[in-house]
Amino acid sequence: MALNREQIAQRVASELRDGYYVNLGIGIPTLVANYIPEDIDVMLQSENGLLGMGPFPLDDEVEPDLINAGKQTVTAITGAAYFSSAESFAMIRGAHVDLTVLGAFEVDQNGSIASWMIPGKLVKGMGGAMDLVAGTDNIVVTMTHASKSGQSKLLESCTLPLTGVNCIHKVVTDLAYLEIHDGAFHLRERAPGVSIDEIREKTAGQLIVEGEVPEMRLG
Amino acid sequence: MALNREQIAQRVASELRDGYYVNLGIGIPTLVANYIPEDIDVMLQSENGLLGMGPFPLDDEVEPDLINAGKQTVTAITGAAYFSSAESFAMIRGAHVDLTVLGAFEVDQNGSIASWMIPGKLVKGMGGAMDLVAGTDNIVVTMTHASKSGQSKLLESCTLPLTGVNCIHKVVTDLAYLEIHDGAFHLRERAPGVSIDEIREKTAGQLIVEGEVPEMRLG
Amino acid sequence: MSGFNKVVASYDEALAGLADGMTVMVGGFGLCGIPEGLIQKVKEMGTKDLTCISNNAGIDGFALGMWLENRQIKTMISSYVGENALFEKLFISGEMEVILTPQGTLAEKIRAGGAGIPAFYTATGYGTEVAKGKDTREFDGRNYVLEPSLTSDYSLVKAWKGDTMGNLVYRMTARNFNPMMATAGRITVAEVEEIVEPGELDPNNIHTPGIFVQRLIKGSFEKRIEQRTVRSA
Amino acid sequence: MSGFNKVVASYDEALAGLADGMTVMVGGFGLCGIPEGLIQKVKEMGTKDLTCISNNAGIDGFALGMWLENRQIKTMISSYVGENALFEKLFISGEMEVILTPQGTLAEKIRAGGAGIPAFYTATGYGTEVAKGKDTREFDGRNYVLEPSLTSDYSLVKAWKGDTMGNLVYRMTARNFNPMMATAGRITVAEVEEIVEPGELDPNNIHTPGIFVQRLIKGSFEKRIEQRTVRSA
Repeated sequence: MALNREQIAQRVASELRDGYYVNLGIGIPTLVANYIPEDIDVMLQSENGLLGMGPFPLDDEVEPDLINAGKQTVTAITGAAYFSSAESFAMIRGAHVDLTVLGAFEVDQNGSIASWMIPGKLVKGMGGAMDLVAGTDNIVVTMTHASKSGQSKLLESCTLPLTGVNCIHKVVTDLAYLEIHDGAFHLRERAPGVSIDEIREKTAGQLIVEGEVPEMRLG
Repeated sequence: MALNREQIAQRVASELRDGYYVNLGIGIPTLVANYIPEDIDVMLQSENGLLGMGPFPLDDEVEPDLINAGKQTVTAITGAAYFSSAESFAMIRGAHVDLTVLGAFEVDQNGSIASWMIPGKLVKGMGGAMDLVAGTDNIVVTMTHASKSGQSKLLESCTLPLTGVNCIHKVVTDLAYLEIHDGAFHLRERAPGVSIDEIREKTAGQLIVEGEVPEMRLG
Repeated sequence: MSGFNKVVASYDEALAGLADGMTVMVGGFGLCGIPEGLIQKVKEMGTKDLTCISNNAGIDGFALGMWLENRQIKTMISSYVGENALFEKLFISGEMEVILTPQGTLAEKIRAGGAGIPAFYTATGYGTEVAKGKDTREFDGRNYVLEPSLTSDYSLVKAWKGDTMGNLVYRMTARNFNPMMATAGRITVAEVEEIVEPGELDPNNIHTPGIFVQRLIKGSFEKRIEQRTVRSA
Repeated sequence: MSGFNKVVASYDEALAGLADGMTVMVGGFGLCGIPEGLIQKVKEMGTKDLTCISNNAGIDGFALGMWLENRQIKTMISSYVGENALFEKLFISGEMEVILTPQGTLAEKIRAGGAGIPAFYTATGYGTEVAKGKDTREFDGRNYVLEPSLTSDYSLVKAWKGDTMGNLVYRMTARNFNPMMATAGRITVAEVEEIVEPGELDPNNIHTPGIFVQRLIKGSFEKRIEQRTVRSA
């Protein structure tokens, strides 16, 4: 069965390692914070100027001066630091963040990603996404494998305006975990109960299936 | 009579204005701090990371963590701020300093300056001087008009490696105050008792003398 | 210190000289750390044809949303404008020019402007629409885009505390774009929650030294929250 | 926090992996704010053929002067080296390569290295020997030099206090080049006067966030003064 949002986040969480500095994008990526394995510690970076983001505040802890990149009220953990946007993106652009997780509209077999604009329809801006994909090699993209109408989001070539070129190597969808290299999607894991045929059918870009493809282990 | 070091500093001090942020170089420029007119306030910037430099410390106030760009122990005034070298030169390069005073070996009639190297003889490095001359339009160079052997330091064209090109507009020597523009030195003031002929004789670059040239008023 | 007293008594004085067609930077991330009183005053002044540089464009009816309603902005330079329906309308209709800029590039362009760096290379945006018409260059096998810096006629920033000499400190994530914008303004106006005497701020922990600040005013702040998000105890 | 405890127990551990031929940045301005114990340890290790990036080169017999005596430096990148007779000798004789770099350009090259900026333009040094062989370009009628950024294999920095997670604060003018170098090291080792627990440093006033620091050691410091200058009471 296809994964739900929480399960996608759970699968991404298994990419975390003890001591990682991590930037989580808006949407499903934010949920990853709920599934950090108990035996490891990670520090969350919020690009508006916070290293060491904690959980949402209790009702009486809400602080307008303390928000995350999604403009939600948050808290800071012990050992956190605040800094300017320039310093924040020095961290990001300078490759000091160990892992970035972000959503996308489309990803293609060359690792290009489109996530910020649908011409004539949606004009919100790229925020920090272009900097994030340029800043680290270790990026996980989370998205549904196909749109509600069944159109694949894993393409031969992105059709929407790009966020970055040749920068994505890992994708977790509701159907699979795939790696991107040498101009193709490599199927590494299937969502529990999802067939290779279904994944093949919903992947428009070149898909390479080698050997036995195990089911994901969640949690 | 030719000015002594203190008198040169005194003349430079009359270029100060209330509210100026000022960077004073090593040597004679440092002495300018002793002649700040009583009715104005200036803030001294030290490029190693201090805005609001105070006088030298009393013997029991000496603090190894608090030095100026000449590596001398100093103090900080009320309202001072410490910052990194990058931030310090952001101030300087970004033209936030109102006045820079620095020494030189040579200045030429096009406003180029040589102050950091005598090939084969002296290799100390440029420190912050190249940044300082690039960072503001308002620079006063202090120097003796000629070397001890009588060689002019106000030249048609600098002979030593340059610190900056076409950047100097004001020079205070032991003999005169001159402005540089349109490819010439313009004599504006004479040191008390110094003749125009002596200045003319010791100026190798093109010297323009227009009208009556008043004597400097010191202090 | 006479020459270093940056405090002004009124918003009129704080924004004296602001004129149609100027470039104005406005600090803040969303509604966090914005100079509320200065924004309100510019709305009242009705200054027009502004080039406005701000990470976001406020929300409908509040913050920079008021300048949009008033049609005061000719060109908007931002990284994210998703919170504002009127913005999208003005953008799509072509009534307002919009230059969408990646957030980190925007922050760095402003820092560069304040630091006398006319342009720098960044990998951000290479191969995307952001790089269109810009010089690119390879360093060490990777491609980069040349980004020119940004400066402003007026930078309107918000700080937590400021001393009378213009030294500023920010609080938590309300810092964001404010420190860089403070360095990049020909005239930087800081609106603060509290004005203190020189010496009350720790010289070791000044976020913006007073050299960058021309005018200082005590504001009052609503501090509206865009996304109040809480957990249960 | 297991994964975030940066504290090491010995200088051996602090400098593990440092090898001949590497690039090492060393913080400090003159003898102010230098990582004394780390410099001493590198001298004892005898690591050779180093490219050393530091604003100054110590004094004869102390600080980086020891690396000079030991002939450990192949290339030195500095802005000012006037305090050191041996330095001049090694430079003029050609035993050591020296790349003199304007102080502000040096600071900015290091900041750029840490911030993922491969190169930037600056007016500093245009028309001088510093610009030789470098690209130049005109922006708005003024000429600028393209300066590539600098990074290091190891950055050795000195801070006042550090918490176990690597968050650092500096004191007075002992800050100088340390914060930028901390960002530009593949491995950044911080030598501090005092190690404190997380939470003891004000999160609003961290000068170097722990993300930039890989190892932290408590040092002891002589804090020699180069130019003791006093006034009379």
